[in-house]
Amino acid sequence: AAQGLGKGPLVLAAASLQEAMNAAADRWSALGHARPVVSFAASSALARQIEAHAPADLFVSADEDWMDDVAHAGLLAPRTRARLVTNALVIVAPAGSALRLYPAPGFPLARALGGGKLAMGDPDAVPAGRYGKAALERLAVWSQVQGQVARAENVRAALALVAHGAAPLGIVYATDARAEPGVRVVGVFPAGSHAPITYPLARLASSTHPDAEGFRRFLLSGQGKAIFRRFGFVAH
Amino acid sequence: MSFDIDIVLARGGREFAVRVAGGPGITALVGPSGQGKTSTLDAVAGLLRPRSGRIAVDGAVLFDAAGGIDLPPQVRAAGYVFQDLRLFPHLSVRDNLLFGWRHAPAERRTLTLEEVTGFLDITPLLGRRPHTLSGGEAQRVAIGRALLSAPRFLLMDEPLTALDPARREGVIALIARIRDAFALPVLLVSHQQQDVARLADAVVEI
Amino acid sequence: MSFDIDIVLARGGREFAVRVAGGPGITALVGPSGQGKTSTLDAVAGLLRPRSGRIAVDGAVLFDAAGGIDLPPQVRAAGYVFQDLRLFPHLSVRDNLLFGWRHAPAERRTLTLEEVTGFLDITPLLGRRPHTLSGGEAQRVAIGRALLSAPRFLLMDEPLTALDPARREGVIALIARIRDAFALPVLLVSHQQQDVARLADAVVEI
Amino acid sequence: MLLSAQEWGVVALSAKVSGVAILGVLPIAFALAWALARGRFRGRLVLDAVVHLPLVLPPVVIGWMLLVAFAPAGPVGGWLWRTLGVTLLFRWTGAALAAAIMALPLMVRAIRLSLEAVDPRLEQAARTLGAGPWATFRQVTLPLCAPGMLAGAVLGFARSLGEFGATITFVSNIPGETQTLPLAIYAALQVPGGEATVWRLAVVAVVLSLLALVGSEWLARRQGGVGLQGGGGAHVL
Amino acid sequence: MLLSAQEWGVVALSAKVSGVAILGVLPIAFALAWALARGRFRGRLVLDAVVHLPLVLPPVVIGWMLLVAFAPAGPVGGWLWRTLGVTLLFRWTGAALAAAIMALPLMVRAIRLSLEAVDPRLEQAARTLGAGPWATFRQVTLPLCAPGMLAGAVLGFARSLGEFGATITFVSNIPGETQTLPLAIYAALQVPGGEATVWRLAVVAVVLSLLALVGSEWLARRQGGVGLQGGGGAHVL
Ligand SMILES: Nc1ncnc2c1ncn2[C@@H]1O[C@H](COP(=O)(O)OP(=O)(O)OP(=O)(O)O)[C@@H](O)[C@H]1O
Ligand SMILES: Nc1ncnc2c1ncn2[C@@H]1O[C@H](COP(=O)(O)OP(=O)(O)OP(=O)(O)O)[C@@H](O)[C@H]1O
Ligand SMILES: [Mg+2]
Ligand SMILES: [Mg+2]
Repeated sequence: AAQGLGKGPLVLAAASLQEAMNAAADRWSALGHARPVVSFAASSALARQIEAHAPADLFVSADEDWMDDVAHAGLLAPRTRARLVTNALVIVAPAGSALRLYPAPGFPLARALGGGKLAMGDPDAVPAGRYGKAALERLAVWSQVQGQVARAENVRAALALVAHGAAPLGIVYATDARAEPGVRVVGVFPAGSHAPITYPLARLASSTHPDAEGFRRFLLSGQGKAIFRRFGFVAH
Repeated sequence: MSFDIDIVLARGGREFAVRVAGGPGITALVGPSGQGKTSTLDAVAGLLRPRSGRIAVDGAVLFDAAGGIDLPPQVRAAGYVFQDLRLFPHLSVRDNLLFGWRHAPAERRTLTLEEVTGFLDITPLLGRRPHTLSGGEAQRVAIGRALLSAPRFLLMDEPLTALDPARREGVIALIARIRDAFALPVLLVSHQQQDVARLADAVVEI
Repeated sequence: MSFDIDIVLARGGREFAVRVAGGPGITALVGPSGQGKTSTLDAVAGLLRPRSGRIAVDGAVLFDAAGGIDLPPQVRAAGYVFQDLRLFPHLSVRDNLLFGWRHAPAERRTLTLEEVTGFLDITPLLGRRPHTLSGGEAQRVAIGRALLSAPRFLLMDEPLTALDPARREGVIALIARIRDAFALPVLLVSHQQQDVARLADAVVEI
Repeated sequence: MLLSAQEWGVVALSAKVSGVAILGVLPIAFALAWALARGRFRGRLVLDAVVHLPLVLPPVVIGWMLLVAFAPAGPVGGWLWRTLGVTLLFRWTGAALAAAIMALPLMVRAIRLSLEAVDPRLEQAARTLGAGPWATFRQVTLPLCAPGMLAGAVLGFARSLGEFGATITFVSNIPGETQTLPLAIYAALQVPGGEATVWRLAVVAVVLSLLALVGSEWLARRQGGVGLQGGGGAHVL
Repeated sequence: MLLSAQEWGVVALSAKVSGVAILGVLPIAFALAWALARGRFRGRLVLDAVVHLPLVLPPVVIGWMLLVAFAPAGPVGGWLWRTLGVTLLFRWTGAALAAAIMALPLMVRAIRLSLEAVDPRLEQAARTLGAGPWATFRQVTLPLCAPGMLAGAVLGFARSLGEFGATITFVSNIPGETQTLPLAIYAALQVPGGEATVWRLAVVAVVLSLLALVGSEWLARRQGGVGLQGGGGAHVL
């Protein structure tokens, strides 16, 4: 289906993967293949497009829920779903901050906020927000800061709120915090405080591009995962 | 009989019964302000549907409530000089003058642009837009537009009001000539008794 | 001298030199179409700035190019009956009539709404919107609006064209009365020689 | 159709934010329309382009610009905070500001269109009748522009009701404070199976805008079609 | 300001998508404006509300509705595919459709405003001069509406240039096919340190809309202000 677009397979990928996925696509094309065409958007939008039978080859979601949704609709090629990478959740503050937080049960997040807002993805909508809320609940501080949460449209927007001093603290992915000069990581959530943050990958049942499976395997290969590690993702 | 009108008009909640049986030539319609002269002309042109009655011009029935006849305005081919002129603001004077001419069948076109603009003394205005015209200039353009539309009859609603005496003479002569040369029936509304006296073959009080 | 005008006007690329030295009372401005009569009235009202010259009415200087005087229109207090009427479409006839009256200082208000509408025979129209008026009705409303604005002088650009003979008589009598009762200078544009003859104390050819 | 108490709160907030935005921005839109329609100054085209900015740029970018400007450290936000002790960040007032800015170009255009159709001869007539420039403006120009103002207000209100990108970026999505209808709808859309909520809230938004439409039609009728229709925009005869 | 070849492609695509959208939707907008301004049918208000929908609902919802309707299994998409073998999904034509729909309400309002200002007496005059209803429409009504059409086209073009939410939801974000300027800006916003790119692309969008503005002013002037100004919307005298 995707050949009509001219070149490589069409990959629908969560927006937070943009840099890493582009780098992977470049590498793949350097290996002599047609460069995959990658469309970055919110996982929800991409999943709906797949469910509308839009012709695409691969889907990389920012959370398991939307991948499940697509799977339930019977739109994944059998036995092609795999975990591509995982991510970590961190607390950031504006770059000038000297704060240091150790997320543990009952840690003094409310005091650190000092009445300001806690910027994070919308806990009802954005995956990063859901993970963040789960972690704060697990650490029994959610009820203290609940009223101070500024729900952003996506992680990047939450990051911008902190970078511009609109919020003293924010919860974002480690990958996003890495390259933003306006913020500093002041705390890392222990892996056990939330469900694993995974980016599942699968080939779509409608995929017809001959390179699709090859690129999927490349992404999951050691070479592919190394690229993602370069951008701060965790991949084994 | 050129104009054979027997209608009841309704406008603004009032009713007007109008009866005109004009002879050949120019029929003047006179009467006090607000008594339905313009409304009558609108009805003859096909712009206002009478409540009831019948309108015929030169034997051709334009409207007949009983017979279910109501010709659309573009078929009636009235050469209507409106009391409020209604020049097209988006067109030059030339295009205003030729608007009706272009819609007329070639065989009915009896006058040329040059003749009409010459007679009406508006040749220098051809490239202008209507909103730049003086009152008398605009009125002459409106007359010219009606004459050039190859009309089957003329409806003239106070066509001379803004004209200076010399031009008034010219236009009166022109109207008389057209009536005679082409046997065109004319229904003229005017408050000026001397104009009516000079032009009209018949006078109808409304 | 009521009107003391000596100006050069520029409109549409042409220049008009206009000189009016009217006596007291009504000064008629006559001349062929397109020669600058309306433009002159616009200049006296303050709507068109002359190239050069001087305009005074009843000794008060309204414009003087050399002296750097150019009073804004609302201060000049002209009672201007426009050739194109210019009734306010968003206001009822009553509010049109009272528009100037409401802006006039109380001590200068000499006429009442009842007097004016009675004289002009427009009392039944007070609740109407301008676009529902006939030609003659609209013209009388425009005259009434100018009279009610407590003017220092009147500018009347063909104010009688759409009136039937009886109403014409009434308006002529009204204008004459106002001139006499309030010593109001009037500058009248008209193409009707008999109106000019009956009303004008002085005639200026343009 | 039944809404939860919380959803009713969202609806009320949306109506408040949009209403305040439109009423607040109407005079500004009028002033801009006036300058663009009547002004003959240098930089008119630049002003015109600036007015169109909120349309041309993706809303998120506008929200981001607002954030930068109104953040406590930003140029405007810092000043507001120091002098008035006010911040728009995370406040419904900020949502109203975002909505107003997004609605502005639509309102300016509609008003300008009406303004350009006003016959200057009527304004001249008012002047000769003793009305100064300001009275002429209020009693002639403004009422003759009513159709454009009304159209602009309806268009702007509708646009405000639908405003999402700039709002969430600028004031984020805080239930009870900045969570307007589109933000609630967006949240519902992000969750698998949230479609039913989306539909319910969408219908509410449509009903709200329908109310605004009905109100505007009623107002237009009450003015008796000041419009140019019939009145000819000019004068009778 | 230098753009990369790929960025030039984005700009060209944006111009194409917006241009096609506006030209394509103009007649439809005119027909709707006509029906709303002149029609006296039942359901006028409902039609009015439907026209406003793309403003009132968040763009993402509109995009989702388009997706559902134009999916191969959807009501419209299925029909298109079976009869014409065409799909809009993931195609620039789909982006143009989304842009057109988002621009529609703005265009309808502007045109309607102009249409309501057309003096029906001029149309009557045309009829007596031998022009049938269609000729009257083409030679009188349409040119007198030119200011509204132009304003609507400019407004719509600007709106199309900025369209993001409906587009990305409907046709995704495919470089070279559906990645218009706002989508490219979104992409840049997702990358740490992408602000410089955001600014660059934003400036390009503004320049594009400025070109449209200049073009429209030029057109308006060429028509010699057909506008109602001066012409009074009516008739001389
Ligand atoms: N749209 C309208 N609504 C209400 N009344 C109207 C409307 N149009 C005209 N009229 C009224 O109908 C009557 C007849 O109008 P018409 O224009 O036919 O008069 P007329 O004889 O031409 O007068 P005039 O000599 O003053 O031009 C007038 O009293 C006028 O006020
Ligand atoms: N806006 C304009 N642009 C160009 N020319 C104009 C404009 N307004 C008026 N004119 C021209 O200026 C001249 C004087 O116009 P004016 O209206 O003063 O004439 P007038 O003496 O009142 O004529 P009439 O008796 O026909 O009303 C006319 O030739 C007219 O065509
Ligand atoms: Mg009449
Ligand atoms: Mg004149």
